[in-house]
Amino acid sequence: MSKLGTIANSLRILRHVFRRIFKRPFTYFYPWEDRYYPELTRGRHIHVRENCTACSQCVRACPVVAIRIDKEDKKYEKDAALYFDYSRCLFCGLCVQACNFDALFHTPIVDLSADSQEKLIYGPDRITKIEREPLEWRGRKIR
Amino acid sequence: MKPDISDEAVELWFGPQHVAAHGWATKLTLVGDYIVECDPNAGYFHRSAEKCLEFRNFRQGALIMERLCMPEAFLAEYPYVQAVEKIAEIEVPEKAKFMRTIMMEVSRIHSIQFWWGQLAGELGLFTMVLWPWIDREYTLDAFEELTGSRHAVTYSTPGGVKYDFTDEFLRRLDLAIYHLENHLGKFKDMILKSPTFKARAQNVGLFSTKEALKLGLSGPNIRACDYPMDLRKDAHDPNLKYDQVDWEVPVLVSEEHGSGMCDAYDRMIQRFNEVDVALQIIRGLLPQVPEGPIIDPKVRAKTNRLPAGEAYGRVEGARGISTLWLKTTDKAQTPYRAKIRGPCFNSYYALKHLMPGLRFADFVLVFGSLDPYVGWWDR
Amino acid sequence: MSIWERWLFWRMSILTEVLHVAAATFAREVINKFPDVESKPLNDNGVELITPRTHIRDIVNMIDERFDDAFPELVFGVDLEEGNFEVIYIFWMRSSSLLLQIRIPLQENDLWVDTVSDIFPGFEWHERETHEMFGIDFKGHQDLRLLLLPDELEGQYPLRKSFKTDRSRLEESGLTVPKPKPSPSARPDDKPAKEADSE
Amino acid sequence: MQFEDFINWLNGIPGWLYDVLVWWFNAIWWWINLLWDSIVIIWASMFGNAEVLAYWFKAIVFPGLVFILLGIIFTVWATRKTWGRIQGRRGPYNLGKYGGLQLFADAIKLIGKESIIPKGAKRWMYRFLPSFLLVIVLLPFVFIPWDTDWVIVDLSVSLVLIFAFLTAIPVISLLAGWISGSKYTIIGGFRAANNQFASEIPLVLSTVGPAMLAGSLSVLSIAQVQADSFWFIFLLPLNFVTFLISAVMSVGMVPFDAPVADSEILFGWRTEFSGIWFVMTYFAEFAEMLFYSAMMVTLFFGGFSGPAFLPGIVIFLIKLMIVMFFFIIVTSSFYRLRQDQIVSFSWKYLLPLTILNILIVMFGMAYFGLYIGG
Repeated sequence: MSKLGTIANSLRILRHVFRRIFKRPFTYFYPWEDRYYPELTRGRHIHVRENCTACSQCVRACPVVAIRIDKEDKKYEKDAALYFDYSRCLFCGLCVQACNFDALFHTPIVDLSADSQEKLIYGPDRITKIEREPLEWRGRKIR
Repeated sequence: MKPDISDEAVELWFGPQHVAAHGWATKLTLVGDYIVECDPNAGYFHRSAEKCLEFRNFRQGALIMERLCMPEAFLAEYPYVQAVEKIAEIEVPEKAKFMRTIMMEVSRIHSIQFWWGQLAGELGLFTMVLWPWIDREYTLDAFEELTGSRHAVTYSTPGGVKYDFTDEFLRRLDLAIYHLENHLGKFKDMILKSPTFKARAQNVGLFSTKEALKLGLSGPNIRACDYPMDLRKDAHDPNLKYDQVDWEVPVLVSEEHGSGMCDAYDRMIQRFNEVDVALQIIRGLLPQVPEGPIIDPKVRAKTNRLPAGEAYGRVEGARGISTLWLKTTDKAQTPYRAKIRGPCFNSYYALKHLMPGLRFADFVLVFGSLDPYVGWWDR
Repeated sequence: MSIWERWLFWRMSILTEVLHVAAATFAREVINKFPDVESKPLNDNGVELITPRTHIRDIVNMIDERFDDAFPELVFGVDLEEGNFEVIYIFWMRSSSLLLQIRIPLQENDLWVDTVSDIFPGFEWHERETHEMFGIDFKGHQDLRLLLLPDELEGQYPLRKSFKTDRSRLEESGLTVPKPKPSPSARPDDKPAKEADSE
Repeated sequence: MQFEDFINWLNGIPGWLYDVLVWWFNAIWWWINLLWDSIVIIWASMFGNAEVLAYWFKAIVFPGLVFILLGIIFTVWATRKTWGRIQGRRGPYNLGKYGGLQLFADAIKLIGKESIIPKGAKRWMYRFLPSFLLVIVLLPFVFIPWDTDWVIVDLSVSLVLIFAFLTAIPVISLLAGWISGSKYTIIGGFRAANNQFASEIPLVLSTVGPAMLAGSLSVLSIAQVQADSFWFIFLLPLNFVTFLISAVMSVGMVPFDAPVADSEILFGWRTEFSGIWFVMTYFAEFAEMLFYSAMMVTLFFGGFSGPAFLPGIVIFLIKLMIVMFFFIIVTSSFYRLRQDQIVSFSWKYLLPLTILNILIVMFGMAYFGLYIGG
């Protein structure tokens, strides 16, 4: 490769790198700023107990058997309590598609970290409502 | 170590915990800086995908296939879907065929974007790791807009496609293609014209078409040796729409070695040709997407229990030919035997014949240029 | 059609003929050489050859000479329960777009086949994996060490149907235990689907 | 009538403001002098004379140890921030206003961490080498002429002494790699030694040009010569380029990164150091980078000579930042070369160029009377 060509290429590479410095960085400050989640995002589930008819199609559809159904614990006349084990769940969306009675939805909440496996099992009390306890870090409110 | 190798040879494990070894281990026998013998070992990521497939019904199997190679998720899950459709003779609606082909080409572009970053990381230039991965974020946003998940897309199922094209998705897809295209020139400068990459990558990892065929290398690695082996053209699949666009199989005649040999540098140029062809296909197919249903309504009934039969699903992945051989017994909910062929299974084995004679520092580059992904050989 | 065009068309057909070997012609060639091989056509230009294990090396050599672009895709085993196994080789010839599948039935007591990894090095790891997963011995293979399995699974051949996995949560997953036998004829006591479901 | 008074009053304000500022500045300055004199008096009462205090103050506090360590920490912070911006991300931002305290946090965390000695390592040499490396790298800073009177030591042969220290670094790297006991570090160590063959000769030879022009081997006098005449960069641009490339090569930054190639041999000869030893070797690399930038500033950009209204040391620091900024850009735009390519590149291209430089300077001085030095 001709020597001059190499030098010209090297200078062009240096120009690319130099011009990149003054552009806005791509990253954002995560806990305080967050990115846009489309409404189809497969995050945490919401179990609408009014429509649920305890047909356990979602339990059968789940490839990793992450949903456990408890048919005795009834709040309405025909529904059942679901226990979502988020340490096993793949967020693949097969259960939401298997449910014919619109009793199961995804929400764009994807940050589900917990310090023990038991806390990751969302029982009927947590799976049916979307509120979460407020979180504060470095003196600034995140949630 | 073979006994005839001189006694000053050093046995070095490019081991599983190594920074650049993404979970595989290779025993290199070095004499000075030269590799004398290379013995690749696999099995550190083995999750027995084939045994798991025997316990998943026909709607869940695509999930396992897709997790073998996340960067090309749309391409990796398709052999399973194709095999099930062949056995159950399910009719796929027209719109789903177009959407599948388009998303498979976008997934091919995403896989190449990911691979640029990976190879640059192995060659020490961290700038070129993050630049392609910034453009890749736009592609991932398009995936999330369409399917709801960035990597685990579970998009095509036997009988059609799960999510429909919304105009918000089309807007994000154009944004992703726009970002890729106006950075392609910059990436060509940074990679192909970089004097150090040229010094490092030329005449390294050389093999001919005959050798590649015997070793089972496929995909961009063999097309770089000017051998147009591409399943999209050779074995036309009725459920995909590659014939609606007139495009040529991207092959490359390397300027040093003539047509029939390729080295690491040519494989990099070949990836740029692949991106151009993929963009050409996407642009050709996007306006032709017809209206209509995206999934056969009675698909749940048809895929609940399948008749006995054998089928062979094949797709031209971003890394080579990935296939699935499926055998089902009469009225069983789960496959009887499923065999997965990963393209990187052979490219990792090929190191045994490609590496001897090269230097220790070239090992990372040669294997990186074959675009390895652990899921394919460890399954 | 002038004489010249007809001649050109005839010439081109021979050329493609040499290049494009139809599946049936190659199958007939193999059967002429080895009468006890039977062949079944697969879908578009594919053929399946069912041979005893003695001819495998000769057939693979024939493939190697006949097609200069034979692509070794797969070698794997299938456990058909009650002691009979199968080893299946799959080749892909791009020039004549021919998908060749060679099937070798084997019995439990003498599970061995000649290796083809010296003709097609691409098969070396496929054969190694089939050996460790099914116990099919490939005679003449360079190193039949374990490829994917950890050491403690050395002789247990996990992909066989006899290798039991954890089935504790199987009934929750709604899958019936995969036990219907692969016998080609429909089973006499064909249980209706509903009842098979509830086990 | 009131209008003129109003205008006069307005005109008086800037003068009044200036006086207030001067008054405040004098008050502060008065306090500093008071403090300084009291120290001198105490010192004189204890040790007799006051110049030793001035020397100790220079050696320890201002252009000496504390200043250099803060300079290294600033270098590491600037490098990480600039690398971040080049790669489209933000760089450290959590601690301090723009991530400033991140380096102190890292240092404290690493010092607090358990430092593991690998089984195969030679124990006492393993503990001694990193600190010895940091000492060797920090010693040449005494000769850097920050300002006309802020020089710690000025010897007539300081340029030669600097390179006496710097050639020891690859030897220590080889030793550190050898005794760390693992195969990867041995390969890293030998690559570091191999790297020295490549970078040492062009580095030393390309400083011969400015020394001949200035007519002396003392770094301070080179800087002073450039102060009254023009900077050597305009006379010897090629010399500057070879010095920059061989400096990058001897520091072992990315294009010539083989000794610490993280994707081939983990972290080269520095793999096994953890805790306090990692801090020392990490600082040694950035100290070396800071030192070579300072050398470039003194040899080619005229050290502390510049616009009059600024004190000498501020000019020096501004030029230092610019050269370091350029150093970072060069190191983050090329792929890593193999070790044999580094050696062949330097012997085939760098070495002839440096010898060409020396010839140019010789002919320049002999025929065109290009004789500036004292």
